[in-house]
Amino acid sequence: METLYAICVGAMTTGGVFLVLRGYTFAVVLGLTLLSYAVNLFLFASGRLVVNGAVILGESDNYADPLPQALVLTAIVIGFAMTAFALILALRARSDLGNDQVDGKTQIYDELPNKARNARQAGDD
Amino acid sequence: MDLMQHLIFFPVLLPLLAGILLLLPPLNGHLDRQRVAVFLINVLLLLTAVALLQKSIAAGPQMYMMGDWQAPFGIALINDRLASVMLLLTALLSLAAHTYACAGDDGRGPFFHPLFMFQVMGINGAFLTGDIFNLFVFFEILLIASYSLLIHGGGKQRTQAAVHYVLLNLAGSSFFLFGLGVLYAAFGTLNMADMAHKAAQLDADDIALAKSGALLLLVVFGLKAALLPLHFWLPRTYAFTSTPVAALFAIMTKVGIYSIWRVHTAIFGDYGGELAGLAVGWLWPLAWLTLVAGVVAVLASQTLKMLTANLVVVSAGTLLLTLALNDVQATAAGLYYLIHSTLLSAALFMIAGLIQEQRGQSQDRFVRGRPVVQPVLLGIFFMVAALGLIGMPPFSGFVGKILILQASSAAVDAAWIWAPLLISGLAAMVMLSRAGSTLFWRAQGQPAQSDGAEPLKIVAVLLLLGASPLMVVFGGPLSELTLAAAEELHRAPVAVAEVMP
Amino acid sequence: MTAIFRNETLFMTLLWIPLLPLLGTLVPLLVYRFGRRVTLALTAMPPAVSLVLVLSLMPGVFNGEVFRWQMEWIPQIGLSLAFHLDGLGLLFSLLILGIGLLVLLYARYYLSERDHMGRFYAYLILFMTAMLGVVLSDNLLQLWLFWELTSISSFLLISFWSQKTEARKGARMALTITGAGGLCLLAAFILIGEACGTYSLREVLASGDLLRNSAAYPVIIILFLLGAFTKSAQFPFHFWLPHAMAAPTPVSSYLHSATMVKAGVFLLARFYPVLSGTDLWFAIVSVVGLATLLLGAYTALFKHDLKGLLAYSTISHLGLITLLFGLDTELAAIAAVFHIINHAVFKASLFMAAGIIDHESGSRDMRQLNGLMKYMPYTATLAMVAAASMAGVPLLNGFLSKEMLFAETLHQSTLGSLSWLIPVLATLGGALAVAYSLRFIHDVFFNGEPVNLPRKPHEPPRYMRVPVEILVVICLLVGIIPDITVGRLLDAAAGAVLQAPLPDFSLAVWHGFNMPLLMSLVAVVGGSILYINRRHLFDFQGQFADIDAKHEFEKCVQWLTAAAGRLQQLIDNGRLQRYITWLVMLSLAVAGWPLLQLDSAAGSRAEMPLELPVLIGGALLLIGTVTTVIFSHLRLLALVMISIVGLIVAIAFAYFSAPDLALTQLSVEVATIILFLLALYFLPQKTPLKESTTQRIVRDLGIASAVGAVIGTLCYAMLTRPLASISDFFIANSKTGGGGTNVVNVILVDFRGFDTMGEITVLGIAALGIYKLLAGMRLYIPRADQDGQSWSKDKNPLMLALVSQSLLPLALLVSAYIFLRGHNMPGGGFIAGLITAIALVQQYVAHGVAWMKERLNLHYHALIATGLLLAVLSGLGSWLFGRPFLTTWFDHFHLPLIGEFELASAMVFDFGVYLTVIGATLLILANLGQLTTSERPKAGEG
Amino acid sequence: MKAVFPMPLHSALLLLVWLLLNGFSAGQLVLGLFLGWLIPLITAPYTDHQSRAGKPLLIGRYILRLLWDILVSNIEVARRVLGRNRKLNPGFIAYPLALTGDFPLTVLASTISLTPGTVSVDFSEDKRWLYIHALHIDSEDAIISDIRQRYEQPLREIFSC
Amino acid sequence: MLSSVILDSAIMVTAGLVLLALLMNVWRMLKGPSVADRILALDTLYINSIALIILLGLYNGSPLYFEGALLIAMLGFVSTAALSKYLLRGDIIE
Amino acid sequence: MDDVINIAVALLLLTGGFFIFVGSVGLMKLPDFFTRLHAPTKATTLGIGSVLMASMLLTSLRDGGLSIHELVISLFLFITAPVSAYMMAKAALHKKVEPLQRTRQRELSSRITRRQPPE
Ligand code: NA
Ligand code: NA
Repeated sequence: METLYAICVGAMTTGGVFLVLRGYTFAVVLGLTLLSYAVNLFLFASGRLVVNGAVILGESDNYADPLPQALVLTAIVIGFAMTAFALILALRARSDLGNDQVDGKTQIYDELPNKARNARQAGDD
Repeated sequence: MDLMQHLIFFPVLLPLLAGILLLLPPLNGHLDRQRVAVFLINVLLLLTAVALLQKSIAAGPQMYMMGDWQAPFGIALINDRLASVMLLLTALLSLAAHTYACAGDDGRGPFFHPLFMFQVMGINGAFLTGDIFNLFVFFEILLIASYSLLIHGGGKQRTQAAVHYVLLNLAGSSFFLFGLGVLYAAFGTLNMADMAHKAAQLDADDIALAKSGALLLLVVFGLKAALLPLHFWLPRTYAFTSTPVAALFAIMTKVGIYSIWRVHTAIFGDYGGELAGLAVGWLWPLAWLTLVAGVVAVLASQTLKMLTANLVVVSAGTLLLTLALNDVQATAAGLYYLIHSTLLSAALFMIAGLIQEQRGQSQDRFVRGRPVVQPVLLGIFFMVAALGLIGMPPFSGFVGKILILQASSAAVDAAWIWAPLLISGLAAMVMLSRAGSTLFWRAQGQPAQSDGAEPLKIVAVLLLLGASPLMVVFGGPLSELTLAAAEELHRAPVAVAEVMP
Repeated sequence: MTAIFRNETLFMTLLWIPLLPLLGTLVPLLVYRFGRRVTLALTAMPPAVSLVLVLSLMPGVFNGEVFRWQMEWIPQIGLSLAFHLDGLGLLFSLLILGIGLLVLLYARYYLSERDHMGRFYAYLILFMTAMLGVVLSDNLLQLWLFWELTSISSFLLISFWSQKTEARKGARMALTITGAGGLCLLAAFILIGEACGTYSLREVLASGDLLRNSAAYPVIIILFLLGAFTKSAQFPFHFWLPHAMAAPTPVSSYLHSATMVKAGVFLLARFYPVLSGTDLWFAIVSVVGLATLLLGAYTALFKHDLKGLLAYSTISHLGLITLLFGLDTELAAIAAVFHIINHAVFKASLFMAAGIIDHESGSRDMRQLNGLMKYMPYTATLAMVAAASMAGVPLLNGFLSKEMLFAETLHQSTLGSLSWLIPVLATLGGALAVAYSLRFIHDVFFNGEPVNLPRKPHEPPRYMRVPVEILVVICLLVGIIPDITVGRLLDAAAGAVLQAPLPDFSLAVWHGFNMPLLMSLVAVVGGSILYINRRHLFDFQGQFADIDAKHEFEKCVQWLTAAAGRLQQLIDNGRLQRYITWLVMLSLAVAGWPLLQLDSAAGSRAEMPLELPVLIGGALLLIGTVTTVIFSHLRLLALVMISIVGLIVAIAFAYFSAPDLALTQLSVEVATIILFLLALYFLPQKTPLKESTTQRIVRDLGIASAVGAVIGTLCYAMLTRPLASISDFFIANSKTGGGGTNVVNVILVDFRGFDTMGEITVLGIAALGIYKLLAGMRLYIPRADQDGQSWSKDKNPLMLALVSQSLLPLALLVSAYIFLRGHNMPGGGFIAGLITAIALVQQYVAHGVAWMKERLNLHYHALIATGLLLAVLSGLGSWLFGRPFLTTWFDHFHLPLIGEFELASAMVFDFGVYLTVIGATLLILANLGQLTTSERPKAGEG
Repeated sequence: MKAVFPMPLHSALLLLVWLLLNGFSAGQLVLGLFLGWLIPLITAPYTDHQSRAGKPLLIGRYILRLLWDILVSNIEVARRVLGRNRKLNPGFIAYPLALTGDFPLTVLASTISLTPGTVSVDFSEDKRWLYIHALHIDSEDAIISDIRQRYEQPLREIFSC
Repeated sequence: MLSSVILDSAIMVTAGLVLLALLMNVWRMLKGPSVADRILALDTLYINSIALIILLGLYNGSPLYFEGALLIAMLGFVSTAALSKYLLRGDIIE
Repeated sequence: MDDVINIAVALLLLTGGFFIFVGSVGLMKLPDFFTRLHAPTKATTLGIGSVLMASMLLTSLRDGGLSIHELVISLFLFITAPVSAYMMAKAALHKKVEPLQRTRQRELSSRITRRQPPE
């Protein structure tokens, strides 16, 4: 079971890192999300794997390690906050820089169908 | 209720409470009240830091156990000389940066003051905590606050810099957690003192794990500390953010350095058994290259803010070299240099901001432009900051430089440290003299019809610059203090072993 | 000679010598408004007093006393405030203060009304202080400190006319060269200090053998000489000096002839007893000195600019002094000291004369200046006397020291069998000196009529001439009666240089017909011939392109910055992808390296058997991961795919005994999806497929796989090792100490409640930051989807609206349920908060912003603040009982009918968490949703 | 009364759910009553359509019928799903509504969706037609009349409209 | 005794059926062809995983899985609704 | 008694599993989106319903009391599943997802999209 768990964590890390290395903000944030899943599973694994040992006193006689669980919980919350910030920063970048690439420069071409691009603006002038 | 017994917690509590209260009536929405409130908090923080410093000198390290749970189970805040020096530095910087911001920058977007307080809270927490996961939490606090402050005021360049800074740091945070997981898996504890205590007796089977974890943390701290090749975020981030924020950010790279001290110098330092000095082999070449890359970037700079930012990289490289030296003298020298470079680079950011405002279209670019409105005042400011950063007497830079040179003179390859260190000073001199003579003297046209810098901004600059000569005048006691702090840091595992079961 | 050391407070006198001018720096800045005369008088006061103090100590010094004053400063680096006055210091102090005062007087007339006299004087006095500091320092580091101060003050003085390009460039070049030298000197001093174990000059001077025998000696010598040579403009660092002539002439005469450039040779003199005496020293110093002597003299001959000629002549004379220190005899050193005096005197007066000429005629070009004897005969006479001294004409001071040089060159073995070259070349140098001196005299004061001068030349104001007169008189007096005038001073200085009893020597004008005199004769005759036949020489020299060092230097610096710029772009291409790649690669390297040393990843802990459900779960997770990556360019799809991952991760948490995590993961997952959807609306729906090249993708896949492999291995290694952790404590104390049976929750709100407080703070700050990002954001709102299809007209689908509102009470009830049992069962404030927030967001989705605005008009940031405040206050409550922050309190109560129940301060904390989460989530999601409405976040609030 | 108990039915339902979740005890009853009072107080503004249903017997019968129908039609539909696709006769049905009111309409549409074989797709804008997708249509009229009689009619009684 | 064996086997068989169902859902998710299909598959996945979690609870004899199932029931709907609204209106909160 | 309950639970579970399975088979093999849309309702209604019922029975047996909190899950599912289906159907129609060729009154789909009454 541990092998499979490690493989999954490795695979998710791979996917996350690959996406983080892309040139578009959306892909990067997506990658960070994937990576944070991997991170959470990894951090969780530092307490080893226990089945049917939830740390509710009196519910089991083979408790899992509660500490990493608490840490992962904190990490999930912080991860959510960070993802939200990064995503909206990506919007801001698109608003300020005109495209959604991480460097704010068009590398190949900026995709946005002309018909969808239109004049209605949601900003102060 | 004896408040003084909770003194260690004040540097975190005060800004946290302030940040919260600023969001609530009667403070929210009133810039004036917020300014006064934060100013008062900053003064309190300064006093607290002084008191803590006094305490740590008088009584050695003290602990504050959150929730009254004993170590290593609860989260400990630890105040020792090193921590309180950092707190004092932060308080001073924060006071100055905030004063500068109150001249008008604070109103260029919502929530400046609460975010500023949260930023200070995060930094102070990172300095105080004795728990490695709590360190992560405070890193995240200071990071998220810095993301938010970074974009204060808006603008394309700022947004672009923020995208890089934020995404890179988010990736960094992932590796932080990977590292933490491995360390917990190996040590079964999160308390850093406990780790230090256990490092030497770690199971052979767990040593490789501990190494991986510790080195992953080195990467993360290196990212904050601007260790090559992780330093790329720094110049644009600092150069493009608003002036007071850039000034406050001067402490940010130092948080990375500080964390390396706490983790790699203390836990995995001389007493780490098989884990001893595991970071040194990696730090050596990377720190050296950081310094060199910093010098290259300094020479390539085209605006004063960019130059200042690149000088921050140089100072980071210098500090990292002292870390690579990994002995008490070097650490002491590094601490002195850290204080000096933080204050002066913050000051130079502010000065650059003032010059930018007064030079019209040319801003702080090294091109001919209209003369500044207050050439004498800004000129003196610039001169002091520049001399300090170059490492020329009579300002604090030279003491730091000499300390480092002396600390490294015994090293096997002293030349490898001396050469880049001295050359970096020369490069700074070349660029700062060019910068100064261009910005102040290569003028055309009339100065702008403005009134010159707001008094608050001048006060802010004076606060920072004033520290530099003081650091020289009181260089004796100060370097004595840094030496004691360094000894305490390096001895930490032994000290813990005496206390811990 | 035995030195008498005194170290008493009485000798504070010594401290006042540099201190007075230091304080005096402020005087001109304060008083310049009151007119030039007052400024001059008041400015001159402190140095004048200092001079008196020096003179008062002079008898003692002549008696062999060394005055000292010392105070600890920064003992950790070996820096103390230490001054001493010995013969050498006395000599230099007299030069610095004496000539300094004359220059002050001179400058008062030289500067025009437009020049800021206060500033000029301040710089000048600052420089004076620095120079005094250099010569009086008894501590190496303090000496270096003042040494650098001379560079800085000279930078300010050279660039005094900062509007002129050449002034700025000249100043920068001087600063760079001397600054670089200063760094070398610092390095040398620290090496000396480390070798000797002290930075006290006195003690260092007594450790000559220690130094010469230390392994670092060659390095020390080279660094030290680099410092000295750059300052004293020795070849090949001489080029900065002529360009420093952009400074006002008083500066040239003071810094660039009499004092600052002498600091280098001062160093040679000061450290002569400890650093000289080896072949290395003599070889380098003599060759460099000789080369400088010849090069300077030769170049001086061709300069049309008066100050240019004098500058090169200065270089040449500095070379001469250096050469003397490089000759292996004590007498040579004495001659060097003597020439320091002589050169300072005649060169300062020459510069002043040149300044007068410039001032009164408007030109310094010798092709324009002719026949000035007629217009300013008095000045001309003074200048000619000084120039004759420079040429080494008998009865003038310059003659004496040059004669001593010639004498010393004769018994040399420094260059082995080539040593005969030294006297020959020295004589050549002498001849060249005669030639350029002749040119100075003939070309300026005779040689027909002036050509196109801007002004008609005339004599300067009376007092402008006084300094020149005084100096010329000294030239004569020393030249005629050397023993009486400078004999004792020279003895004292030379004694200090040698740190040993002086050999016999006599300062007489006449030593009979001997070899040196012959060499002098040859020089005078040769020089005259050279000058007379200068046409040929000029033609010869004309073939070579004139190298403008300043220009070259500028080009060099510009090349350097440009090269740095290119290199910088190579290092930092501004691309995030590269930054992250580095981060990832470095992490890979550091985490992977220790694994390479591990024989096997597997530890001693047995693996659990794999069960089918887990296998399928794993398969789903992998599929979800892979498809997320594959579909990442079709963004909505990728979002759908990543939801599988989130769901399976949640189930995995549930499976592996972490129900709290499962709940948290689930609720965060949904919030994340909504967040992504809200954001995706404003982003392109697809990433262009050509986003990366194939190579790039392969490379990135390679890197990512390597990282995945390392992380996976680490994970496996962790999982298969036994764990001894502090967690047993938590399990043991959760109920008794924390009052809850859900240990994870007790950790969150109690054992490590501080983390949780940080975590909700992060959430709160993120919400504030996001509000900041959204404020004033302008985005294009797509009127149609990616296929060009316009949006559905049904804004609030009926069933969705109705069912959503019916669900709200239920959702709140569930969140109350989750909240209340959190302490003992899976749940808690965070999850409950998210449920409430999502239920409210669902109302936004179903009904729109306007509808919600009417019903829920909360300031979300105030909600966040309230939540945080509650959490903090619940933690502060324990202060009342004298316990640390966050110490929890709980108790069980019994009420009739209701039964036993528990109250805990942790619940208040958890409620704070609950409110913060609601506030933050809504602030983020609702405000993002409001972007398209009139309720859009506005800048300037908060 | 209205101000204190804005939605009594909701309150009752919430109390019930609370007790379902926590089990019955005196303490939970108190807590459930409290929440049953508090939550409707908070959420009343979010409820546009106050239910006017007041016939518990009818409601009970309706629910039982629904459950029975679910059971029966599930078996029928399972057969079709597992059988050959080709035999399937799916189709859209426009169901003419007699029922009025948003809440009753929602209940009807939900009922139709819950019973296997039919899914409510949308209402016409005038809310006089409910569009349904049926997995298999033998006779459109049969389906319509079935719905009318088994669900719509009882609902009209329950909501008295 | 036998009955509990039967029960355990029934739990296993049911879990197997649910897991197969999950795999089929994922298959539909990959296949599409329309985005609506994939959302539908995700929705089904959510619902089926409720069953899986309940089964886990039965298997382990633990009540601690209940809240997870409850939350999926509540929140799965939210994400399906949001995704659908995204297809309909783009702007899910307006 | 326990045996009876155990067997009943087993039966309920198998029934639930079967219908969940059937729903997902439908999702996989049915020919168009609109027929597939029937899958989750199938899974929710009888499938999950049976499993939940089994759970209630079994936990009641084990804990010796009445444990019917699973009803709340059913309640949620019964409320939300139709809305999900409705939203997805609307979305599909809007995105012009083609119904199967032989769908009866296929032409209605464009009217439904525009929420017009039938002709
Ligand atoms: Na919206
Ligand atoms: Na149906």
